[in-house]
Amino acid sequence: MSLETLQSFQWGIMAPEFIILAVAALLSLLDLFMPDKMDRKVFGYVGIAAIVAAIAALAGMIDHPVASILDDTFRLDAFSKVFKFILLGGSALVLLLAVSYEPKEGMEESRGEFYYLFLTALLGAMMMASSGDLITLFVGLELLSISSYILAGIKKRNIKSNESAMKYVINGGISTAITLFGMSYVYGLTGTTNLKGIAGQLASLGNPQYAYLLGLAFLMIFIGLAFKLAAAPFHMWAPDVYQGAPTPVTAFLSVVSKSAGFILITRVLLSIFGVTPSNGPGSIPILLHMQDYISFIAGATMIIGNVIALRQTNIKRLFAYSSIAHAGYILVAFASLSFVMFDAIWFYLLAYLFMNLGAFAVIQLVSEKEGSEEISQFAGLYKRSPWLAAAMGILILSLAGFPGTAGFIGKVNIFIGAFTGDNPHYVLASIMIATTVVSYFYYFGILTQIFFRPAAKETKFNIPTGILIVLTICVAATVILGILPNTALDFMHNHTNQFTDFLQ
Amino acid sequence: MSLSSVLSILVFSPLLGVTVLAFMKNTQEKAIKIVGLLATLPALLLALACYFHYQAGKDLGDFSVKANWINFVGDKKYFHVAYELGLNGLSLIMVVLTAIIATLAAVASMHIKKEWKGYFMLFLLLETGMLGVFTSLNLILFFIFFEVTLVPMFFLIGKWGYFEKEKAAFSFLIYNGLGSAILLIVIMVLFAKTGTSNIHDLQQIVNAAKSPLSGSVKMGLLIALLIAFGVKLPIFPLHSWMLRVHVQAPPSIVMIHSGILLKIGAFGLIRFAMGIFPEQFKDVAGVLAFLGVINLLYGAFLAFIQKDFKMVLAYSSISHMGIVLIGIGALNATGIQGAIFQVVSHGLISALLFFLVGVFYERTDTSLIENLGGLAKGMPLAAGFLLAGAMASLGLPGMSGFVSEFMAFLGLFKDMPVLAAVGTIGIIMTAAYLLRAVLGMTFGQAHREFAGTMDLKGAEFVPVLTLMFLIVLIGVYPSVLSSPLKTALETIMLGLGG
Amino acid sequence: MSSIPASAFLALALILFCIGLYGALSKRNTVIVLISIELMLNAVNINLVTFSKYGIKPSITGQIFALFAITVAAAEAAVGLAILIALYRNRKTVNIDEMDTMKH
Amino acid sequence: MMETAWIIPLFPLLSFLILLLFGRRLKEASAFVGILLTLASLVYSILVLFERFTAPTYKSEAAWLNIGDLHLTAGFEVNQLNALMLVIVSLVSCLVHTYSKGYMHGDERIPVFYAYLGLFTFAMQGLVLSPNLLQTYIFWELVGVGSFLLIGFYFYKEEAKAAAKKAFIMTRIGDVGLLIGMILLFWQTNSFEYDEIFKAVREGAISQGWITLTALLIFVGAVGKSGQFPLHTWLPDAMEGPTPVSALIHAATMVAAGVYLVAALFPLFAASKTALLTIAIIGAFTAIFAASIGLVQTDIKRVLAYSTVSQLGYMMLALGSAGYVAGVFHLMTHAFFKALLFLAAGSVIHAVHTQNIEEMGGLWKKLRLTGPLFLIGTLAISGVPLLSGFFSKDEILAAAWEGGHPILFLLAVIAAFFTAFYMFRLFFMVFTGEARSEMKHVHESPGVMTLPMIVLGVLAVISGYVNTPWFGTFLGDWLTKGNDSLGHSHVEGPGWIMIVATLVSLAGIFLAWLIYGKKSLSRDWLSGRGGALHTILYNKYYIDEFYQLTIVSLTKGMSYFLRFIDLFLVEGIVKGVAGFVQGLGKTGSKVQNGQVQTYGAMAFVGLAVLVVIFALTGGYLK
Repeated sequence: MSLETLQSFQWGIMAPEFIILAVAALLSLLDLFMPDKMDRKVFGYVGIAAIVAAIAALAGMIDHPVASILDDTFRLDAFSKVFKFILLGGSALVLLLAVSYEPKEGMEESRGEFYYLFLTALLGAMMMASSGDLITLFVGLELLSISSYILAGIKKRNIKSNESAMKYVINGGISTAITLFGMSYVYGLTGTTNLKGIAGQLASLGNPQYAYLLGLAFLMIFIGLAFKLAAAPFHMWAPDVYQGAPTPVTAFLSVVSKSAGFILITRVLLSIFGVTPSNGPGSIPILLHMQDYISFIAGATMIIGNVIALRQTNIKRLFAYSSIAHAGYILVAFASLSFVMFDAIWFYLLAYLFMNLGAFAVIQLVSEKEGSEEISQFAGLYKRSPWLAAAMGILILSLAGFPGTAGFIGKVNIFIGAFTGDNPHYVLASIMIATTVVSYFYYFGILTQIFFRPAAKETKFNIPTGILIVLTICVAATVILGILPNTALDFMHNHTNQFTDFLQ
Repeated sequence: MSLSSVLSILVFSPLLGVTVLAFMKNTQEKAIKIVGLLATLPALLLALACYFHYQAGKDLGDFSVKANWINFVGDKKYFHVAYELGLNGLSLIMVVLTAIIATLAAVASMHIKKEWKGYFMLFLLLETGMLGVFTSLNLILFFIFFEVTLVPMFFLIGKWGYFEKEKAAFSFLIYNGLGSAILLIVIMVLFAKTGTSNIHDLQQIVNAAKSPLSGSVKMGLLIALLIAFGVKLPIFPLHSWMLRVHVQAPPSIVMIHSGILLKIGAFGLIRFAMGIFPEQFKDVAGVLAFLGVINLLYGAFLAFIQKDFKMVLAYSSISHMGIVLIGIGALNATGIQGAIFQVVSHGLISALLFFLVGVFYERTDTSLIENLGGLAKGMPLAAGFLLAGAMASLGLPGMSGFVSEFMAFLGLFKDMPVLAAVGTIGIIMTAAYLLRAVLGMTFGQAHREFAGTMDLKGAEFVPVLTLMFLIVLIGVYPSVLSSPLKTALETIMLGLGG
Repeated sequence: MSSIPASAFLALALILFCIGLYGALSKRNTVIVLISIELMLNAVNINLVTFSKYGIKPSITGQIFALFAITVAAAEAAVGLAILIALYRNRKTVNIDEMDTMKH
Repeated sequence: MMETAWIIPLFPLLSFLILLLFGRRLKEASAFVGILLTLASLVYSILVLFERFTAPTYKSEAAWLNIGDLHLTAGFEVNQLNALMLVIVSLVSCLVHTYSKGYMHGDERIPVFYAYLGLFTFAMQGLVLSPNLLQTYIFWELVGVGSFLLIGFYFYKEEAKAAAKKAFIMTRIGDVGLLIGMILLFWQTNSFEYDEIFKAVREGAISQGWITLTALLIFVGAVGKSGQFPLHTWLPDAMEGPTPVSALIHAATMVAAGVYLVAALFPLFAASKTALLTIAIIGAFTAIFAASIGLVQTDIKRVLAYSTVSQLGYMMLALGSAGYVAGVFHLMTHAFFKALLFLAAGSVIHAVHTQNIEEMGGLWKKLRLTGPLFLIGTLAISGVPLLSGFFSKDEILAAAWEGGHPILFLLAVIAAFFTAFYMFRLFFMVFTGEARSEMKHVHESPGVMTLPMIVLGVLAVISGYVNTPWFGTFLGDWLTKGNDSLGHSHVEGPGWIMIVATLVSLAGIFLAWLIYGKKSLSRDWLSGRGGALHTILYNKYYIDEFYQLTIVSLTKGMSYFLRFIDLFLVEGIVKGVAGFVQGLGKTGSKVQNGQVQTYGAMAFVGLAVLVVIFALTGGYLK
């Protein structure tokens, strides 16, 4: 690869990644050389600035035609663009939370890492979003995972934090191995790791025998990646890790990391199996055949998430299960493989980003103030801080999917997908709606605490700026997306052109 | 103010009150109550204006408003949800009813003891939801308003209710949540299959020669709709939630609940179930009528042995909703008009009765029949109105109850005389349980401790007299309802091919 | 010219993977669990290398992929051990079955 | 006049409204409002009656309720029957209004009382004027409410409360029959109009079966209102109301509404032999049945109540045996003398403050006016010649005989004997014999009370002569003019019937005199003979107890059964579902045991399961 070729690449399309990378590297160095007594909070702000810059850069290229560099290992298409917005936006908000995160004990000397590891994780996620090759994809995935392992355990002195990190590593390792094992078969059958190349090869794959092997590969990859979504059967790590990890990290895992997981799944499964004939040329793609497996997983995820959540008393654990359930909802959108699939997934992730981060902002505030993560700590919040209570109320209603909030529109999108097409997923949709009703129990349980129960003490809250900003943005976005969803939908419709360039 | 903006103002005017209240102190009780009351007036005035506009022979179409709102898919042809409000005879009546009862309930809310600010904010939000439900011209908009009524009710019951309020709130939430969930599925299937959620378009597309929905799917959807609205109405055996609500919620809220919210079920049945799936509806009408008779008798018999007057009224609501079902199940103009009349009439009557329950409870701190008794001595006026309300409720001619009951049965007798004859037992039972309860409360020896209880006073006369007046008006001169209904009814019958 | 068929390598890889999985899910000592995970990843590497030689369309990419896999695996192991040490400082144990302060 | 007959009911309605609004201020003065307004309506109705003698039937209607293409109308009609009834109602009502001025004197709820009276009078006149079944039904219910309110006027008395409830519910049972009947009739004839219905009947547009069915159902309504067996038990209890009310509602007007209904729908009934026969049988049976109970009652008002039931039975018998004129005739005369009797009884009670005839006696000298008036009434009801009751009862007996029911005729005759006996038993026990010691200061009632009694007394004597075999049958001719479907104006029965009737009543009187007047026969001559019989009669054949045992407890049982279902079945299912979900959650969180290796294992198991399914299903799920 000569210098000319290197220069011939239009590196510009990687600008956002470069920004994040540069800042991350810079911060790590600074952290080394800066005297310990200096406050590392500034890192957080720098990081946020970097993300904002990245967003600006990305917005600059919003209408950039599909392009790919480094022999198609990095591609910039509508899909990667719109989803990167979610990743970036999410990380920015998480960093805001992180800045105002003041745990009682555990992470005295590790403030620096705390900030720039978010950035590296984000970098990994972004790479996944726009990688066109199994290798880059895998590397991006690992970059995200490993950074999050450390983040989960960042409170070195805190047993729960350590434990959650440990559990995360072990489960993560297993999942990685499984995924890779599946990928290795795909490579074996095609001799290439480039997604487009693979697709091309498989399209002409004659022998049904291979298709059989591909099916196995599909299952392994899918289950392996289910780990990132915290979808059944690879969901069980989530509650423990979410509970043990520092609240901003939990928020990060439940939003950014999850989104990355969906990006990955869509990317890999769609480009590899979306066009591969199940047996012999001309037959319907494998993906359609495997639809039922996906539906099965989705259903199981929704049921497990919502039902077990009923018994939780720890708010972070509760939200872990709720986030499992939401992964299930999004999987429904994926399973239905309809023409609105991308829209549905994207919008739901966006909505989920805001409502969940907002909720975590409140959780972080309350649990830090009370030094406990029990739901009962929310009792009488309505008396202690009406606005905070109202905000939490809106966010939770949105999570429960009530109209007027983003959550409802997201669900509607998913339903449209589920019911269009030749074989409507009545069962899956019914499970989704039924479990949603189940979820009312615990969501409104929280509201009961906030609004009906008397407060233990009357002390008011002083809300840190970071959290205040996050809350305002999240609540505002939740409501706006709920009442005028086209602010977001149109943006997507206008700039994605139905994601037609996804496979080009 | 152009006519097309009337409905939007009508529906959202209560929110103005909400915003005002948001910036008031919870301690200014008087001011809050006044603002809350005033905020219900614009809707009332506009609703009446619409009514007279229509009675003056003008077209209700003037009011309909349509604006592009959501389009879920990039291309501009399908999957739009427009913001579209409009009225027909039926919804006009419901809107007027809602506005009236909401205002009166606001008056009744003067008895609320705590947290006035939050109470009235939710109360007004609830009103907006109800008004929206009746005016929205497309299913998704309808659903949104439908759910909007859910949340405020949850809080109003759960915070301002009586002893088992939280339990009641949750069973309200879960039952209705389930109902609306099923409703949502139906709506979504229709939306996904036809690409539109506009009621009128749906009627066209679904019943077109080559409809995108197979007959069996339509039947499935219809049954789902029946269940969804059956929870709301409620149809036996989906009723246990509303008993709790009736007993636990504050009377002013029960006025709204049994006065209007239950009626959304009937409204939905007529407007959507019957409107969108007329062919299939014909097949299930018989079943509905049968269920109606069951409701009627079941409620009546159970009301006969209740100790708490609220429970009597709760079961009597079930019983009276049975009459609505009977009318709908009769599937002829007479029956359906009877059903609609019953919806309105029961709305007024139950509002009146529950207001009086509130009055009694406020004075005596009990609603148990045997703890009361002889109230006619201490508070003759209230007792008299209670008796009058009971008479209206048991279908005394000259009051609204009779007209609706009569028409419903008249309709049912046409095709299913035997079933109807069985149903008439309900008429006797109604008299039996209502007299038992009301005479038990007001007649007989007066209790010593209620000797000095104060009779109706001041503002309390407003709801009582208004409601009584309307009840008698409809009973004596039913055309006030039937003439606006005319066209709407014809449309329905046209859809049914009858 | 080699006489060993590809299937043999694949079988070996599969066996190795299963052993790794078994170890990861059964051993008490966390260190061994981490090592077992390494085993699983190496099984993948064997697969990749095999395919890059005997695959349907042999290519060098597989070996590159393997290299990446090894590197990443190393990183993962490092992090894993680091966390384990942190944990050991606080808990004075490396037994994985004692890490159950959070459950249900 | 007739064109504006609709004004008549508005007078009492006006009085009702005025008293409702301003009663509290008017106090005692409200009596005058009532009296004057009812007087006005009386005058008006008399004018209408006179006009009707010459003019033809007048009818006018307007749309009331539109349902799709159905148009239900409301209006009024003045035909012979209406006009006559109108006068009867207005007259009695007016007199009772006047009477009450004295009777209710001192009660602070006089305004309420007169308001109720106004409401009732309005409803009754409306009922009489109705040109169609629907309207009839509407006022039919309203009179029921009026009666309910007045029975329960002394609301603080448990008995009044119970009686009111009973009256309302029992009549409602009948009303439902009427409702079903008229609705069925509607779907047969597509109209509630009497004319339309009769037309359909004449042209045979309705099958015989339908006619019979609907006729009987409508008759059920009449049974309820007119206290015919088996729905008679409410009427005696209704005596809990103030006595003037009993005179107005439970003697003269409302209870006669049942008879009126049958008369008004006579062409319908006439078209079905079965219906007529049923009516005749029920009527005859009720007549004797009630009379037999009346023999032994000791409450003055109850005796009169049972006699009312029995007399109504007579009227039904008359109509049932096609004696349209006879029925209406007796309805009129009975209205007068029974009202008279009740008012007189009221005056007695007013004087002695008890209703138990055992505690009365020797009042003849004290109540100089009431005594003779009561005697007139008694003679009239006993059918003593030359008084009104004599002629009407004779008509009925003749009709029964001509109608070809010898047995029913016999029953009627026996009933006549009973009537004469218990009425004079009443008379002798109240007015003759030695005065009770504790009744020193008994005095005659004021003029405002006696005046109405005198008017009624006169009528009780003369009103018979409008329709007699000797001086011509004006009433009959007029009633049946231009309507042959109502049968002959006068049934020319064999002459001996009149003799028999006379002898029977005289025999009854004589027996009563022997026992209670001359005391030559001991008081318990009867009860001594058949002790068991006496107790049975005294307890009204235990009908109430029977109903209590069957219907009431059945209803209760049903209710409790349904409550069981409500509590356990309905709630149970709900709890079951909730429990299932909870249990699912429990097990789920059990699996979440904090062991990271379990988590991994679970994931692996999941994968394995999918792979196995995949393998088993030959590659692809389909």
